[in-house]
Order: sequence, then structure tokens, then C-alpha cells
Amino acid sequence: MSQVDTVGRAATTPDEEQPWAELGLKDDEYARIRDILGRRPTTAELAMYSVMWSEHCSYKSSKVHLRQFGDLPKSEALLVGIGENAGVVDVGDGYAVTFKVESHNHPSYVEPYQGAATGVGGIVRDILTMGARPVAVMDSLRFGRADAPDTARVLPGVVAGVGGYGNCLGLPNIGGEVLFDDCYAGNPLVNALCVGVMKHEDVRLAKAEGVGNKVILFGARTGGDGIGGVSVLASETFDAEGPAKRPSVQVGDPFTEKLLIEACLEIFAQDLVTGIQDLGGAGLSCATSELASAGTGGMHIDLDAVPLRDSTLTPAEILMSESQERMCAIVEPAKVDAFLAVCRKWDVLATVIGEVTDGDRLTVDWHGERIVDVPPRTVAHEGPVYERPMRRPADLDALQADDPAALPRPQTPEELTAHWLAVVASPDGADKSWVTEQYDRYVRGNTVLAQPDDAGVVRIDEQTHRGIALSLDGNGRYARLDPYTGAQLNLAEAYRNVAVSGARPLAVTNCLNFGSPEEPEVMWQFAEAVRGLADACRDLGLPVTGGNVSLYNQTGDVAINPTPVIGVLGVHDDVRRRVPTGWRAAGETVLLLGETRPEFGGSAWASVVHGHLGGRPPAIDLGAERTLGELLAALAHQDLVTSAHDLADGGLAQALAESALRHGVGARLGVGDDPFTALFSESTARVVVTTTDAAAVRRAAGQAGVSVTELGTTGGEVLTVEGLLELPLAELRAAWSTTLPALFGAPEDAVGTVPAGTVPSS
Amino acid sequence: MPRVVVDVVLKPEISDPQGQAVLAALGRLGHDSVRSVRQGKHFVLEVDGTPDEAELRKIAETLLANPVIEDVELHFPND
Amino acid sequence: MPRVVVDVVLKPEISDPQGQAVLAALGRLGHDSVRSVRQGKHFVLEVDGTPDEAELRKIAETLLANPVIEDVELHFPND
Amino acid sequence: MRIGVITFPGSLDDVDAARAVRLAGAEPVALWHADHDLKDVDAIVLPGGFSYGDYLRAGAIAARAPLMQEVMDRARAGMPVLGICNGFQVLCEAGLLPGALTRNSHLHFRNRDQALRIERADTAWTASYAPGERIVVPVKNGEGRYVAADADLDRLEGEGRVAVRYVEGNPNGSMRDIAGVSSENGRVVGLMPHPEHAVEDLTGPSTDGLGFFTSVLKAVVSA
Ligand SMILES: Nc1ncnc2c1ncn2[C@@H]1O[C@H](COP(=O)(O)OP(=O)(O)O)[C@@H](O)[C@H]1O
Ligand SMILES: [Mg+2]
Repeated sequence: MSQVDTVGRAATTPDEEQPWAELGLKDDEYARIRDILGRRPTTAELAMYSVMWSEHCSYKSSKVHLRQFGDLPKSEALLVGIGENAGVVDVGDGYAVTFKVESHNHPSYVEPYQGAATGVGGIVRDILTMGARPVAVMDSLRFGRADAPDTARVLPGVVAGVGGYGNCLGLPNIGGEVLFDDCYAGNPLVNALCVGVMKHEDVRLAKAEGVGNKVILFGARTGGDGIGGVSVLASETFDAEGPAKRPSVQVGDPFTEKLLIEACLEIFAQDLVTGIQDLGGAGLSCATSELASAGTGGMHIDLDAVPLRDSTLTPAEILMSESQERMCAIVEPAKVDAFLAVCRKWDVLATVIGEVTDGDRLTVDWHGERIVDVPPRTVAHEGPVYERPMRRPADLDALQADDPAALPRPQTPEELTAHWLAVVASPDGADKSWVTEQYDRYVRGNTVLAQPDDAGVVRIDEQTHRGIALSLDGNGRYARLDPYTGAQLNLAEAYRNVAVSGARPLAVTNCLNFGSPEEPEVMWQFAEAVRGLADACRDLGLPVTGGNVSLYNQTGDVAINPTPVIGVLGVHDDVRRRVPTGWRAAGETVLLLGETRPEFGGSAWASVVHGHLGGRPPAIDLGAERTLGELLAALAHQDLVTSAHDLADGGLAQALAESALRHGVGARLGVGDDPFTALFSESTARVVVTTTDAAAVRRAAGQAGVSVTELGTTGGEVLTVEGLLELPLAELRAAWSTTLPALFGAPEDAVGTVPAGTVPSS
Repeated sequence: MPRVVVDVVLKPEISDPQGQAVLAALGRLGHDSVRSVRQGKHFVLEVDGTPDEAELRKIAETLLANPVIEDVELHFPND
Repeated sequence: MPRVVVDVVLKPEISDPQGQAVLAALGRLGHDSVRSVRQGKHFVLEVDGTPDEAELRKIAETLLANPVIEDVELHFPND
Repeated sequence: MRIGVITFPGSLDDVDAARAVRLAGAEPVALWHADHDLKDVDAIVLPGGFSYGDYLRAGAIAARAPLMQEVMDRARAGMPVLGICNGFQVLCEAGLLPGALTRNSHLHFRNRDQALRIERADTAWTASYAPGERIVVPVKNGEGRYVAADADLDRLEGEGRVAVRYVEGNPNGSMRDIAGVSSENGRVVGLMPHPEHAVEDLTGPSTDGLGFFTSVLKAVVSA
């Protein structure tokens, strides 16, 4: 069809066949578009509606559940809540922090390096859009079995991509997760978090206001890459052969993004914008309709003005293109010159492509003809909403009944040692340096703690020493056994990780990775996880500031384990009092805070030693978590502990090994008369601390009502459990640190993981 | 020993930020006659005996290039 | 528009870990007939009008390649 | 004392270098790649990062920036210049220092705390150290493998221009474990590791890096 499909033409050719099904729309959705417009949509309009009404952009299956987060009691710390690009939290001294986690799962499966890289790029732009300077990133990753061939393809590329993009932007990577499970084969998860800092008065919002104000598109040129990419990919189930459509992937250009960041910050400092929005999934369709929808008037765009990389693109393709590193700003006419000057200084291409109009229509012209004329709210915010059917998984009762209590336990000290080494050497438990050494943790010079510490801690003010702490956690085994409790356990772990650093937890973000919402059992898992998370946030008094939903993570009819990845942000009044994770000195007392019960459901021990997943996850006690968190903050404040490490996957065995290996300091310990439970139970609300003043810690814990168990004393080059076993640190380190290099370490494994184009590396 | 050259280039629709950066640098240095730059990889393989075209094509397409975003060109000795 | 191709290769005495990694990967995949791999860069330049050989050679030798470690080969349209 | 820190498009550790200069007791002065103005500084730092995205070759495009003409003139006249990581790459590309930095032998970006030996304590940037002193500072790069022809390396060694060497492990496959080299007159120094990330107990693995920035204060005073 060479003729441009104009609004006028659409009105006179109502019966023309349109490819709505190929674009992912259902017949009733297509009918609704016709209803809204009172005619058939033009080709360009159809493109816009189809991407914006995709699951990825419209949240049509998840919306009814996510409302629970908005209904949480109002938090005083929350300056901007859900609904904007990212929520904003008050962290004191006039500073505000914005943070959010987002998935790039499907693109990373298709093209690991670029998928992961552009995932980082996208979340950084979301943070920038709020008016903040991005200051750090984190990444939560899931892959199939560590020794599966496809993991060898996907993991090195994903890691290189996360590192390649983040390093080149100058953002320290301060933490994350790398976990493996068969359920992620063909459905790797790549969740990236970015955190940014600004002053309260610098908060910017995504809305188009002020008739006559100009719409400026700036950043990279628009190309044919990723047309329908993210939105279509992320809204589709892969079959065994991979994605049915292999749309061209987007290629990231972190250099352009770095310039975009610096240009934006200068633009904000000079107060040159009234509204701003990044271009992510659904590109211009999304940015223009969202800006217009959130604003007061309408908007007109002249599509001929959009700078193109490929002159053969059709108008629909320009509207759908997901070319990276682009932003859209609303600028008063008097400030346009100054805006363009800043962009010139930073070599950023900027073009006026339209303006804010009277009325309430979003109109787009192409070659002088009207090709789009729609009410923007119907595109951006009033898409379809589904109450999808839900059903408790048929296998859940059997799964929960399959209690790991029945599994054979280690009987001898030798078996106990072997199980300990097996957990520590398992791909989930092993040293992650092979991954994290590919990330720059030092850039900007404000990283106070980073991986392998429990939380990342960043200084935000060099004078006052104010700082923030962050952790991301998402155990999918617990959530498989019980999505309600599993989501809560992930929140509790992230909360505890932030608390052990000495910070006060303040706010929550999340990325909900699930299978297909069209499967009632998956939908039930999703609803349970959201309900669990909302209930737990209410109990802990924390707001959810935003997040992201990734559905259709399944191969054929097998879904991934439900994987709600939860991020918690905390604040440090003085980062000099932060508490690190590892043991540094000999002669300190090792104390266990919290109570241990025999809880092995979903545990690392059951999984690693027996390949078992069953029973119930550990019990959650949010009151205990809160008390423990407050105690940890008080201990840090009084400088009473020299290290603190939370107990999670792998229980005490894992925590002791990591604490000892951090600086090569051993310990002589006693763990009581049920060493198996002591070492491998995953009871929650527990932390190991070291101190030079055990009496004071006991006193403080006693007042708080937290139970204390003295384990022993640090020192030497052996981890000794009295009367039971001795683990020389050299042996422990060999078990812990060789797993990932053996799987992924050789240079030839890097071959093919990084494509020809963009390979920044210095 | 026979040499086979494999050039790996980005597919035309994929953006090439490297090439663009080189082009911009050329412009700043006054080389205005260059209108576009695309950057790819250049492999020189030495093979034993007569090169097996099919095998080399497979190597090029699956290992040397990423077929999602790159194309390959093979040059055999007698080309 | 005329296209000029510039291939940049490492000088023979400079070691090439990328090429070696490719070779090792080929060996593992059973492609034993490949005896050596060297990896370089491949530039495709589109120029306005007739390419000025001297200018392009200068671009290639001073910007596209680092003469401390790399050699260049230019291919003009009529080659 | 005024020490300039150049920002190229894609420079990242410029804020860190400025902080290190300040903690050493000097005044950091921001310099912009596109200017021709060195703002009367007494010494210059080219910081780490990914100038021009490391596209083409790390440092290649930045080496041809307008301000680099000025830097080269002043360096040849004896002004102390320090290139850190990407700054080192720029200095090599600009021909102010010998050799080249290439893709790491293991092909990965690598960030770790690295032990170094100060081989020459008589350059403008290492005079605060004792000869042979062991220090620990972060290293983080993907193209940090120092290479040069064997004969050139022999000459550099003979002239005492290997300023810093990796010890207890070579993070990138650099020839002869070379981490940093100097110009003939010892005024221009380049190194891949990042002393500016080891200037505060709170954020660095040590404060061993501060010596680079205090060294130059003496060098300028004595010049
Ligand atoms: N799981 C979730 N929890 C809370 N908020 C969510 C969640 N998923 C999405 N949101 C919120 O919904 C809004 C739209 O999300 P999204 O379309 O991903 O934003 P963007 O397009 O800026 O990336 C955002 O405010 C986001 O924070
Ligand atoms: Mg956004």
C-alpha cells in the first residue's frame, strides 16, 4: 500500500482489512478502538494502539492487582508515588532519591549482550526522567542450569552487556543476584535497577502542559531497530524453538546515553523543561501519548521532523520504533534556543517535532497529511483491563506435602562437611566475582559498600556523609512453594540486607517475573505474590514506589517459578557508620541474632544435595524482622558491631563461609547439639554479627527482645566447629571460588558474546 | 596455507554507534568527503588443505557473527 | 556512492587474544582444519565523488589504525 | 596550586580525579575538551572513563580533541601530565607516551583491587613513594593490556621509564607486567590502575593512591 493511510481515508474505507491480530490485538480490543474513534484506525493509529495496549505497556492483566500498592497507607517519605516513571522518596537534608527495577528478559534471551545492555539503558533513562542524576545500578539475573549449553551462550553475554553499558555510563554497580534453575532455561531473567539522587525541588514529571510549548525529541536518530521489539517480545510466550518472531533487536549506544545524561542534567539545572519523558518500549507512540494524556491539553506532532537513520521507514514504523537513547521534552518557546544550545554542547541531536495544543487530541501529520487523530488517554492510560481467571495450581498441595523433613540428613561429620562444601560450591552459593569483576564498582568515588556485601551503600553528600543502601532479592523457590509467603520472604530478605548495613529501610520497588497471565494457575501465583507483598509492606510501614511486571516468561506451557524480585531502599544518616559483611580481625565474638527452627522447605540444602523442591517455605515473622532491623540500626549507631551478615539461602553454613572468606579470617565456633539444623535451616529474621563488646550487644538485644546465641570467636585460618569438623579456609575458598570460572571463565567462552558494533571496554 | 577472510558487518538496519563516532571524528578533522562509516570485524583464518566452503560458512555464520544483528561475507583464496 | 573498504589487522608480532579465543572455540567445536585465526577490523566508508587515495590512506593510517600495533589494507572500488 | 582535570565526552572518573586533587591539597580546575584554554593550570590530569565510548580504539578519538594540541605543547615544555586508564590510552594514542593498550588477554572487563610496585619514585607523579614500594589501588579496564615491540620495551626498561608494575598477578596480560610508564623526562606519566579511587578509607581499598597527587605538588614547586 503506497498510499498514505490518512484519517480521511480511514473514514471512507471502513471495511479495509487490517492486520490487528498480527499486531497482537484481540478482536474485542480492535472493536473497541473502532468504537473510540468512531471509524477504523489508520495504519499509524493501529500501530500506536497495538503497542500501547500490549501487555508490556498497558499492564492489562496485572493492573487490577497492582492497585493494592497504591492503596497502602500514605508514607511521609513518599514524594512521588506509583504512576510516574519512578517513585521519589525523601531521604533527608532536602535530598530525594528515585529508584526502580525493570526487566529486559525476552530481549536478553534473543540477544544477550544487547538485550541486557539496553535493559540498563532503559532503566537509567527512567531515573533521569525524574530529574535525578543516576548514581548507581544493580542487576538481578536468573539463568537455566549452570552447565546447560544455552546458559553458556546467555550468561557471558548478559554479564558483558550489563557491564558494558553501565561501566560506559560511569555508574557503579553496587549489587544484585545471579541464580540458576532449570525453570529459567529459555527464559532468563535480566532485571536491572537504577537509583538516582536530586534535591526535592528538582523533581520533574512526565506531562505536557502549556499550549504552544514545543515538543523536542533529542538523543539518537530513529531507526528500524526494535520495531515492536520490547512490547511485542515481552507480551508473547516462546515456544520450544524460541520466539516465533525475531524482530530486529535494539543496539545500545551507552556513549550517546552518557551525553544524554549530562545534557539533561544541565537542562534541568537551567530549568529549561516543563515536562520530560524517556522513550522506551513503544517509542514515540508511548512518549507522546503519555505526555499528552498526563497533561492538560492536546499535542500535535509533525513526523517529518523526526531525524531518521533509515529514510525508508513508514510513519507507523517511526511511531513504533524502539531505537534507544532518545528522550522527549516539553519546552516553553522562549527556552527552546537555550535548550538546543545545551544539546549542541554535548553533541546531542535535538529537534522540535511538535507542540502542545488546545483541546484534547493527539494529532500526527506526515507529508502534510493527518495520519493520527486520537484521544491520548485512550492510548496511554485507558487501555484494556482484564480480570483474568485464576486457579490455585493443581500440583501445589502435593508439592507442599512433599516435606524435606523426610530427606536423608548428614549423619557423620564427614557428611556434614561434604554438604557444607556442596552448598557453598553450588552455582547459587559460589563466589560471584567472575561476574562482578566485570562491573565497575568504584566510579564516582562514592561507593561505600558493594557486592559481596549484603547491601550496596552509596554516599550522596560528601559534607554531611548522608547515604543510601539498597538490596535486591528474589528467591523463586520459596515463591513456587507459596507465592504469598514467597513474596514476603523476598521483601524480608531485602529489608534485612539493608538493615545489616546499619541503614533505616524506607521504600520498596519490585519486578514481578511470572509466566503467562492467560494460564489461570500463573495468574493465581501473580495475584498471591502481589497480595503478599502489599500485606507485608503494610506491616513494615513501607511504601511501594513503583516497579515493573514481566509476564509470558514461559516455554510452551511450562512457566518459570514465580519470581518476584524485591528492592528495598534505606537511608544512612552517616555512611561512616556503615557495617560491612565480612570478618576482618581475630579475637572478636561471633553472635547469632534471632531464632533457628528446623525449616528446610525450598532450602539451598534440599536443592543442592537432594535436587528437592517441596514442603513449605520458612515461616515469615515481619514483627521479628522489624525488631531485628531496629536493633541492627542501633548497634551500628553505637559502633557496637564490626560486621553483620544476614542469613538467607544456605543458612548459617553459607553465611559463616562468606564471612570468613571475605578477608581470610577463620573462627572457632560451637553450633549446639543439632548441627544440621543449626547450619542448614533457613529460618528468617537472623543475622550473624561480630563484636568486641559482646555484653553490650547482648544487653541491647535483650532490651529489644531478640534472642542471642554466642557462636564463638574469630581468628586463625580454619573454620572450626568444635567437636565436629574443621574447614581450612584454603579448602573452603577453593570450593567456593572455582565454580563460575570453571563454567564460564575461559576466554573462548567470551567469543560470540559481544557483537561487532558497540564494544566499549576501557 | 590457504587463507580465508571473513568480514562480519552489522545488518544495514542495525545502528552502528562506532561507525557514527568515527564519522563524526572525521568531520571534525576536516575529512568532509566521507559520508558514512560502518565498522565490522575482519577475520583471517588459515586452514589446512582445501577450505571446506560449507563448513567455513557455518563457522562464520554461527560463531564469528551473531546472526541476529550481523551478516557475513566470506572470501576464499581463489575469489 | 563509491565505497572504500579499510581492513585493519594487528601486526604479526602483536599477540591477538581474540583470535586465539576464536581458534580455541573452533577446536572445541571440532573444526580442526582451521589452524590460525587473527581478528581485525573492517571499515566500509562511503565517499562523495571520486575517492582521494592519498587522503583515504592518511585517514586509514592515522585514525582508523594505530601504527604502533596495526597495519592497514585499503580496497578501492575499482580494485 | 591549580591542577586541571580534562573532561572529554564520555569521561567518567573526572569527578574522582578532582576529588583526589582536592584531598591532596591542590585546587582542581575543570578543563573542557573542545576549548583551547588550559586556564593557567600547573599540571594536568586526563581521567579515566570511556571517551567517545571507546569506539574505534580506546582513547583514539579523544587524542585528536582540540585541547590535546595545547596539552601536547605544554607537556613537551615540561608540564606534569598524568593519564589514568582512559587518560593513559589517550596519551599513548597522542604519541606522548610509547606503546599501546589493547584488549585484555582474557577478553573481559576486570575490576579488582590490585597490588602494584612503584618502580620509579623520581617522576613528577611518584615522588611521594619510596622506590619499590608496594601499594594497592583498584584496576578496572577492558583494554588495559600494555603492548609494544620487544626492542621498545627493552629501551623503556633501560631508560628507567617503567614507572609502575603489577605484582601478585597481572590483571590484563600486559607485557612485562607493565602498569604505567613515563616520558623521558619523567614529567608525563600514564598508568592503567586508578589511584584516584584509593584516596579515602570509606570508599577505597586503601589510601595508597593519594601519593600520585601529592607528588605533583612537589614537582611543580621544584620546577
Ligand atoms: N510491580 C509493580 N509494582 C508497583 N508499580 C508498578 C509495578 N509495575 C509497574 N508499576 C508502575 O506502573 C507504572 C508504569 O510502568 P512502566 O510502563 O514500566 O513505566 P515506564 O514506561 O516508565 O518504564 C510505573 O509507575 C511503574 O512504577
Ligand atoms: Mg518511563
